[in-house]
Amino acid sequence: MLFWLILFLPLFGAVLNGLVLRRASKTVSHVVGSAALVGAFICALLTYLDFMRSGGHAQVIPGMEWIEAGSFKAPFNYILDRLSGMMLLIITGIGSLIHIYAGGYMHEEKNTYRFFAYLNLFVFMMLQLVMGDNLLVMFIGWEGVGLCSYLLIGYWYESDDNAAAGMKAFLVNRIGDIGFLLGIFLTFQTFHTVSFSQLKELILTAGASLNGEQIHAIGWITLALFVGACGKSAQLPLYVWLPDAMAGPTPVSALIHAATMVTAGVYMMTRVNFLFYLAPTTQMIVASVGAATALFAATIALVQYDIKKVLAYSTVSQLGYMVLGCGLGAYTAGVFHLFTHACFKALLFLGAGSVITAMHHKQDMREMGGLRKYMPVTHLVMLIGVLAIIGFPGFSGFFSKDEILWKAWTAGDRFHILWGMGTIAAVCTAFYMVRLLMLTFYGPNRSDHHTREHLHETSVVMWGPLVVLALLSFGGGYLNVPHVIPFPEHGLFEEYLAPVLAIPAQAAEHWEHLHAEHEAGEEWAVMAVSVLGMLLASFSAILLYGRGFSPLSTALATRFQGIHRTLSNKYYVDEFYASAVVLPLKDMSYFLWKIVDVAIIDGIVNGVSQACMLVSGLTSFRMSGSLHRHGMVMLVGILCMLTVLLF
Amino acid sequence: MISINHYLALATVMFLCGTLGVLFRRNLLLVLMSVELMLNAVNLVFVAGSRLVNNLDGQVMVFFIITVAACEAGVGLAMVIALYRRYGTVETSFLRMLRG
Amino acid sequence: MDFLNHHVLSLLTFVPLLTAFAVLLSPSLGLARWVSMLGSLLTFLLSIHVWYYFDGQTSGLQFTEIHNWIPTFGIKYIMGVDGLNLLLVVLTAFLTPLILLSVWHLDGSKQKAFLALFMSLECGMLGSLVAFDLVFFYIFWEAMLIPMYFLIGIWGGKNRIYATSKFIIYTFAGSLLMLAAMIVLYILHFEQTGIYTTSLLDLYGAPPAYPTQMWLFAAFAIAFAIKVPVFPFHTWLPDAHTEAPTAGSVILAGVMLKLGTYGLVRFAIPLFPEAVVSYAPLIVGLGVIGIVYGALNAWMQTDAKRMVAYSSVSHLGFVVIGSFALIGGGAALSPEALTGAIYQQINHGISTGALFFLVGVIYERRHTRLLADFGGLAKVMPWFGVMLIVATLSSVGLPGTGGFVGEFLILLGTFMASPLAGSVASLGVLLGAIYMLTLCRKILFGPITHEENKNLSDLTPREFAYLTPLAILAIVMGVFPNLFLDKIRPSIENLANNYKSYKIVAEAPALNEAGDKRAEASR
Amino acid sequence: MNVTIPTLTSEFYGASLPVYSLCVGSVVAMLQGVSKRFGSDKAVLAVLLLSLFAALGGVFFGAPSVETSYLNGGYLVGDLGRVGQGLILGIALVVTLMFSATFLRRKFLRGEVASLFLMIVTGMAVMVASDDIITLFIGLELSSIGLYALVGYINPSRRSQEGAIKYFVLGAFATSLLLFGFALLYVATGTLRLSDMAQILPKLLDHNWVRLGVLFALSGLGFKLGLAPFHLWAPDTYEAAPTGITALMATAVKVMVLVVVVRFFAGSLGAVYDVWLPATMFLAMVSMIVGNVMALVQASVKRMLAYSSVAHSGYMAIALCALGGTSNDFPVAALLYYLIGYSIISLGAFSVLMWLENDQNDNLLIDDLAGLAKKHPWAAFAMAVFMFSFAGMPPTVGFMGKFFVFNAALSNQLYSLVIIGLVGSAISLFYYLRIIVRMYMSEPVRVAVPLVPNRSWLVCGIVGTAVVANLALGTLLPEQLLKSLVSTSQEVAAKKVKLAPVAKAH
Amino acid sequence: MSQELMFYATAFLITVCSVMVVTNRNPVVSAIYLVGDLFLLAAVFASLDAHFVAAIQVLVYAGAIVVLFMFVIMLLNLGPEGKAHLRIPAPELAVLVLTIIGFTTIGTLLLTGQAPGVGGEWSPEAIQANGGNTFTIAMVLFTKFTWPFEISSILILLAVIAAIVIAKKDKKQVVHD
Repeated sequence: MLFWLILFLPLFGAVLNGLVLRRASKTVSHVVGSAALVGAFICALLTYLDFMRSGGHAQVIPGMEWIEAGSFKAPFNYILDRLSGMMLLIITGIGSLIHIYAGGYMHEEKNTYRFFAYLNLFVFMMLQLVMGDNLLVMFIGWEGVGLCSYLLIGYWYESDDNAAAGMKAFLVNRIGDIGFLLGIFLTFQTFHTVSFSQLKELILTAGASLNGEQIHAIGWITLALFVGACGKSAQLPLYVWLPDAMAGPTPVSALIHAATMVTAGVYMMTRVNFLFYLAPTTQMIVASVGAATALFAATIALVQYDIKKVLAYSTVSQLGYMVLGCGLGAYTAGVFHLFTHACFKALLFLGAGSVITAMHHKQDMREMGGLRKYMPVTHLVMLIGVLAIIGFPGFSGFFSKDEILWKAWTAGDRFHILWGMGTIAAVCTAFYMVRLLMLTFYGPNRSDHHTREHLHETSVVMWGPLVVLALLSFGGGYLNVPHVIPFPEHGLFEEYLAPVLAIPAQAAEHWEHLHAEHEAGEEWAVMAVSVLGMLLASFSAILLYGRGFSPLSTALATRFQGIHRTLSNKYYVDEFYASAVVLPLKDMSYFLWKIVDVAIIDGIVNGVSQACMLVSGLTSFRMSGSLHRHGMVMLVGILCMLTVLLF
Repeated sequence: MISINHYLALATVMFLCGTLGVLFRRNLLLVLMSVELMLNAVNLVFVAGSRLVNNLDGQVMVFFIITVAACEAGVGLAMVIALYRRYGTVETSFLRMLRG
Repeated sequence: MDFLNHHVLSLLTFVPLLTAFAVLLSPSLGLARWVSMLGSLLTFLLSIHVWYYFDGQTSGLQFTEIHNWIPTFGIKYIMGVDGLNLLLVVLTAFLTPLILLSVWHLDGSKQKAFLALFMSLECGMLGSLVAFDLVFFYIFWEAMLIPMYFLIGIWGGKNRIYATSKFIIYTFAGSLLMLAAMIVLYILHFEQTGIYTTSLLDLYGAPPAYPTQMWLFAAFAIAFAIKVPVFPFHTWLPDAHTEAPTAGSVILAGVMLKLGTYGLVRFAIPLFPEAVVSYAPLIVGLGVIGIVYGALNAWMQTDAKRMVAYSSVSHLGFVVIGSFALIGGGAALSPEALTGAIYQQINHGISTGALFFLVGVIYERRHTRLLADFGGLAKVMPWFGVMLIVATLSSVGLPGTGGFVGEFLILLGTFMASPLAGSVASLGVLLGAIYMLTLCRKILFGPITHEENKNLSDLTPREFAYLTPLAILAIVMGVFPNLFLDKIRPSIENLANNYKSYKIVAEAPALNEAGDKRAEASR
Repeated sequence: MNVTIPTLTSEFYGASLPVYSLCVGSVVAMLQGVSKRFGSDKAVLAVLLLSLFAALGGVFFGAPSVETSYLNGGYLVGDLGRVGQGLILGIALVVTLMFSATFLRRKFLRGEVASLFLMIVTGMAVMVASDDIITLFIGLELSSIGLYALVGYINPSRRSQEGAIKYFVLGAFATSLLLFGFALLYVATGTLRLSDMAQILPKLLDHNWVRLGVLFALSGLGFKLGLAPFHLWAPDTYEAAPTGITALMATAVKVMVLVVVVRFFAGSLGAVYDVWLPATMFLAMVSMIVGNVMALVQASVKRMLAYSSVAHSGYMAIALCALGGTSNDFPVAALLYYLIGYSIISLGAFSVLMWLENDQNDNLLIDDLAGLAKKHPWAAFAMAVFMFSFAGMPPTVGFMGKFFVFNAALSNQLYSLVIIGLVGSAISLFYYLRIIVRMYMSEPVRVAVPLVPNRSWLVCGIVGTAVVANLALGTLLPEQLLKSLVSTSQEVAAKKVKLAPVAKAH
Repeated sequence: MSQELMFYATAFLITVCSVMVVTNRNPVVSAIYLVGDLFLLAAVFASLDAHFVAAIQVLVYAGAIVVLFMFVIMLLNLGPEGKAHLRIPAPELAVLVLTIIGFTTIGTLLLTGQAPGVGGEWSPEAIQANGGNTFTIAMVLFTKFTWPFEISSILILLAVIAAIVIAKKDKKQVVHD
């Protein structure tokens, strides 16, 4: 019962807000929306505790039949295990905080029923995604969150850019969804089921009897699913929608585009980890894409001025880490980073949101600076967030990110390059995050007079959730402390998640390095490299931006003009897509319409009728009229018949 | 020996002449005369055939054809007169109002 | 009750025709409106009766009615429903009252004729759905064109005469081919068995020899392909849709096009199973081309109706490939895909119907359908926005709407039959989103650029009344598909698994046991 | 040599009552033409109706139950003859009534014109009930010569006169061709009796005289039937003639010739079908193509209908071709069904036209019909029904006829004909729709002579009956009509040299 | 032999007359050639023992029909046509050639065909025995062909009325004399 409440409270909130309370005040919308979420969180917490108390064994909660056709069956079944339970808490928990915060953020709107309806709906869809016991129910959530993201990005639809950004997000996601769909088809074709629990059982019990064809199919399945993950988790080459998605209200960015939705890909890969384990090639691709994305996005973030853009690219980069972790087979590390990232990125976004509110919806960091004294609480929590993300020892990011880097290092020689990319990305992260912090909170205030007059700390509705998130960002890391570090509890999270992960017997050999023992020194060394790099980058950022834009920073920008321009234009990827994909497609469509459809196909259809008319007009005029002509035609007719008869 | 074939050939020649007259003479009277020529060719075939097959039906048929020819001629000539009254000519080239 | 069960299909078919006469004879337009509405509601009730008492456990033909019609030629009057046409019958009867509601406010000297034509159109559609005899079917199939011809030709837009002539001649030409093929089939059947019959009950399971089958199948398939319309035969559709009045577009897209795909499933496949195996790659190929081609064309359109029209080409491409997904080397049709195809027909009727209604709503207010003339309507017409978005989502096949269930099953089955076709067809999912969202964006979002748009009124209660059922149904169909699929499953499986030797049994029209029990339970 | 003087029994008088009553009627009408006292239009109408009804009565009640020939074979009536005579008389009746209700009333209901009209009908009735070529020829000429006169001189004008002369000259030419063909057949077979020919021809397969005879005879009959390429008189004459006479030509003449052709093809020439089949197929194909294509651009309604009638002759010729096959006895039934349907449709359509015409405008253009639906909705409705029926769309008799004809053709593997027929049908829809488009979808244009027809219950009744019959024969009643026609075709088939057993329907 | 000579001579003359009928530009001359044609044909009929038909041919055709033509020519005062009366444009010339070729073919076919050899009861001897050609024709006409004979009376009546209807002067009609 409680479980169904978790699912349907947000839906109920969405319906209430969206259809019934259309004339209600903002406060009512806010209260209804937040209450639904808080209620769901409480239920989730109770359910979770109950679940853990009963031993934390995965259980399937059967629901209504959904699609049944031929041999295909996909009921509304839900799975409650340690992974989905954790996600449940993250989604409802962080979701609640963000809902509360949003009330403050959206204060200046006329009415917000639409906003909270969408947000609630989003949570409902996200829960479908994580709770679904089969690929299809997951797909409902998968597309559903895409829809909500579309609606929320385009929340301020009166601006064409926002609508365009929403559409872009939806469409790029759809590309991934096609991959997901193909994955579903292949799965069903190979295993005749799409249920996770059944799949897992099938692979693990009947695992040894999998034939080559099936293994081959698994390769394709995982690849197809990974395409889906690329779309949703904003990996190369489908990441382009995420930076544009920042057009939406900031709480949306925090909830959807940082904490929850974008991690769906990672979640999904973890959910079917037993399949991915069986597909080393795919894993290799996954890892490479992850590492590349991490580095790629991090470099772009180095030179951005829009505070949300920086955070967006940082999200892409961090998602790259998670994907890298999954690709390495280190799902624990990936999911752990997911968790910590959800906390600190939500914190950073909300913090940025506070700043933006204070700055009257200005997002350019060049106009900020010195906000520390106007917004002390925000500054503090942001500082924690930054420390967490750059992996400052002791903060959560340190534990989760270094775990991934370490796994990359130990995965084998081939993976050292990935480790290298990850580390450089970490260095970049440190640089741009500290740069963000410096440009925003330190140095002289560069905003105009009018804005500066109104700068003030935000209300408790907004900074309250920030504090909670800051605590989580700091403390979350201690759930999974590496063994080398002297700490009372080691690898709690790893232990927690172990039942979810299952390496099939026939792939065990390939993945044994995951559990191999390593020298502690090696681990320390790897850690040291990244920490040193991080410190170096942070200091240079402080040096360059600690007091506003130092002359050196501008000098560097002009010295390396080419690189700088490339980076600030995001490697011209959008332009490339526009000219290499969108425009040709448009041209082709135009060609198909004007030439193929109108001129050729319709031309033939109309041509036939016009030809008839033409023949008719010509002959009927030429052939008739004269009596003698008529006789001649008759005679020629007789002669024709004669010919027919004789030959 | 004169066989039926000769009569048929002769009839064909007459029929051809009549046909050409119908097709190529612009004078309506001549056209009518040509039709008479064609009918005569037919008569020849019937009479010759009647002799060939020892059956008088052919000659009876000729009797009727002559009757009909007379009727047609009567009606046709009446039309020629009516046409002449209206157009002042018996040329068929004036008949080109109906076309298309 | 007994009478009703014996004759419900005849009643269902001819009540609209009688209504049409009654409408013509009624003295005032007001009365005519009510008469037509009552007639269509009665028809709907009858269809609900059929739905309710339809036994979902059997694949047989139910509510069968058989009379001799032209015994000299072995032509019979046979009506029946099974899983393949049940949903379409209900859909037709469901859409008609909604459409009548949508033209409630129109008046003018010809409006009575409009209503009468519309009711006779319903008769034609229902008749061709329930007819189980080739000639009997053909009569309805063709007769249906006439009212549609007038609907477009008299009440259409500027270019209506071109459009409607093209529509009727194109369709007519295709149908003639089918007529010839029907006759040949009939003669061949006579030569095989010594029996003159055009009854499907007899013709099923006795296919003609292989090379002949190829020709006959081609003739049938072209006729249906034109109606659907499948890719190279589609050019009449955008014209017809663009010029047709809203009601005409709705019924054209909602039901008429489905008759093409229904015909493929009902006639072309079971009658010529071996030809199906040979032609399936071609047809699936055309279907896939249609999906992509229709979508790309739709994207380029500047006229909202034209866009939706091209989207129909794309969507019906799905239905076509779903109907021809052969699995096991041609041993069977994919039941998943076939289910999806049947389901998608209904769903397309709902979502595209709603879209045409919505375009009609703004057309009525602004007298333009050009996308460039709109923008930002979400602000002035929020409920309109909600409806449009729901319809759009159903159209793009978002999970949770009916469109997803249909498209998913079709793609699943097709993929299993041919991974290549399935993969390319999946692109349609993306392309569909591209043009539908473009439509939404250009109409709903962005700044209001035209002064006239600032004072548009939102949906009236009457508009709500006909849009809401569609919106609700779109979602119900997505969440509770079993409500519908349970009824039709045996029929579909029978066809899918036995299409090579398809047989259908006419069941006694009396109430079957299951129906009785349910009836009692409901009391 | 003993001479057998034919005995005239009462049964003969019953059977030939149609012809006699028409003869009497025509003589009476002729006398009325010179009488001031009895020559009023009402009196003439009465005589016309009386004799036509008497003739119809004779058809229904006088005819023998089995096919019988009287007067040594001169007069042959059976089911086929009866159907032919009945149809012709019915058509004549409708034409008479339509004339009496429209603007040509006074001109048509003159004694001499009525007399000519009745004589034409006499000729037709004689022709369909003949078993020898002489009677057939006399009947044919009787109707043709009368028509030459009526086409041009009921309401003389330049146009009608021109049409009459063209019709006359070409008709005379065609008669010569026909006679030449008959003569050759006579030379070859030694008989003028159709039933005797059937006995002799099987011995003369592959004889060139027979071939040429059939060829010329077919040309002559094709001319009367309006088959392309012997059709060119049709558009001119249809346009020139008063519309009632056009209707008569379009329907009754076709009935007359087709019945005879059926007798020829199924009876006398049955054995040499390999001679006439290719020729007829050629005519059918050319007719369907030419008729349908040429009709596309016509401006005058009657001219368009003329070309359409050429096309319809082509469809009927398909059924004729099927007569050569061996499969079953449906072709005759199909042909007659088509013929009946076509007659109903044509009469209906021409009736509407007659009703709309007036003194100043007796040759309606398609554009003249613009906006008819607004001014005269029921007339437009009827016209629309007829047009769809012409095009062969269900649920009209046009469809049923086409279905039966194609059925007959395909039973005999005449695929090429059917394909051309289908293409033709598709094309034909376009020009029939032009009329509907004008009536329903165009605004009325300003015409020089407005169409302000009188209300007339008679016209209403005739057109209404045509519509109802049209729809009924397309939906409810085909079986009833078909059954009676099947007996006709069995009668025809009984005479045929059978090559395969006749199949019965299920 | 003389019979053959007779035939060929007659045939030649018939052909010449026929050609002259068609080609002469003076209608009166054409009509006279037509009369010649008819007389020659009557001679051929007579040679074929068809005496009655030969007589009718002379009486009705030459005596009545051609005279009617002559009357009309006189009445309308038709003179010789212009020189252009036989100028044939190119496409029609093709038809002319085709027609001649076609009829040559037909003639060849007719010339080469074998008489099928069907025989009836009225051989010349039988006719002689029965009382001569005319008597026998009368017998056949009034037994076998009574019906068409009766109908032909209507036909003649029709021709009379038709001619009256056609030639009757319409009061409003403009006369172009």
